[in-house]
Amino acid sequence: MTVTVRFFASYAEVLGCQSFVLGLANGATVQDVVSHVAALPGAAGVPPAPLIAVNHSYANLSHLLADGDEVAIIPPVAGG
Amino acid sequence: MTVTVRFFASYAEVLGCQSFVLGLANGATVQDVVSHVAALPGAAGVPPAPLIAVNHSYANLSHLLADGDEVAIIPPVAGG
Amino acid sequence: MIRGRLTQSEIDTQGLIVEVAESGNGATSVFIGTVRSRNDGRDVQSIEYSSYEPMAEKEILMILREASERYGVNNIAAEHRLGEIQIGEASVVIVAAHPHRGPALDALRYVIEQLKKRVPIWKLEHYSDGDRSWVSAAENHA
Amino acid sequence: MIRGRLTQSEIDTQGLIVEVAESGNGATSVFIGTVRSRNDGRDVQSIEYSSYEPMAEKEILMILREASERYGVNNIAAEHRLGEIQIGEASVVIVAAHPHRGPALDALRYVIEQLKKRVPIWKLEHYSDGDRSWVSAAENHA
Repeated sequence: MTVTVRFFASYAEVLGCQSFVLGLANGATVQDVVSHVAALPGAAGVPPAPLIAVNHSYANLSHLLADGDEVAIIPPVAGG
Repeated sequence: MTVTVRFFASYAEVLGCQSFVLGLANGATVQDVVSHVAALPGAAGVPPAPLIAVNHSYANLSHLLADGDEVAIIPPVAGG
Repeated sequence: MIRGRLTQSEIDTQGLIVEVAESGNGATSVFIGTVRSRNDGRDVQSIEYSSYEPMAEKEILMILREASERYGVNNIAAEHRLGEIQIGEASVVIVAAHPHRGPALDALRYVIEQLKKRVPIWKLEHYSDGDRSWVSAAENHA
Repeated sequence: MIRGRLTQSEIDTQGLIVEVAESGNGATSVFIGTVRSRNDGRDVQSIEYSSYEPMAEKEILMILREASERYGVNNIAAEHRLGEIQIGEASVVIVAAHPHRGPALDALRYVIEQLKKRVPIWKLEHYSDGDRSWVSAAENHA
């Protein structure tokens, strides 16, 4: 299966990337995406356990992923 | 000495009066004004210990009056 | 900018917001009290506001100064309308601005709570059935 | 009337107040967040707001619904602006109306607190010296 991984704001800047499609084995969790991201160039600017959203809702590292999911790595929010 | 006594809103309505000048002995207090008011026709509509202001500031019953003071009998406030 | 006043005409909320504006502020809070169509189960047509004016102005200003000191809010204003006010129209508008939201919101609440407790203003409610009555403090929970 | 949205243009505060108006309401509370000229001791020129838009809209609406349920406030709206915003301009406006002041003020505070914690929106501050930096949550205390 594949999921779309999205980056925003400072994370998009340090990684030099806003989005990519990642192939994963069935049964993969958010943790697998986070581990993949941690190995990317520039990943020093992303904390080891960042905020995550799956399909526009906040999710835990243990959240089970499905084919086609959108996984967003969310920098500390600063709205208002 | 004399003081001006003022009534507002429901008190002015039940007493049929907005203002009158009251002669008092030296050493008179707010209590003396309140006692005078309690004897007026319609005074049943005014509580025995109403809110009082002297010269635009809230004052106690024991407040000592001076010649020319303005003593206001204040109904329960309802601004906003 | 601390400013309190009574007025006989419509209150200009946007004008008050502009008055307290300052480039160092990040938060502006506003409270608008309006005449509502029902009170204690009765249909209200309008409310006539009266006041002991010199004392009311003095007391409003005192409350604004207290809020300013308590919360460090230097930009604060309140305007209370008097006379007959129709349903949906504003009887009171309070505006507080500060660099941060906490003090702006705290000052706003302080002013409306104190205003309702201390400022000599009275309401005569006119009902749809032609009746009228003075609103006592206990019922004044708008 | 519960309404939340993101916008690229100036926020119309007066328009939002009118939108939540209802004759049964006696209290309307408003919060306006503005871009301020200084942050953490630096001169700010403007702030660029960006967002994960579909999630931000969903989250704002969720917060408004929570506030509505918690405080029984049926008339509540929030609008957050994105893009480059100049000093003194509003980045966010929240409006809550209710028959009484307590729920209107409580709902207002709930929405701004939650919005700052949960809604995926980010600020890139541009400083007068030409520098720029992402504002992290800890510094975001406007």
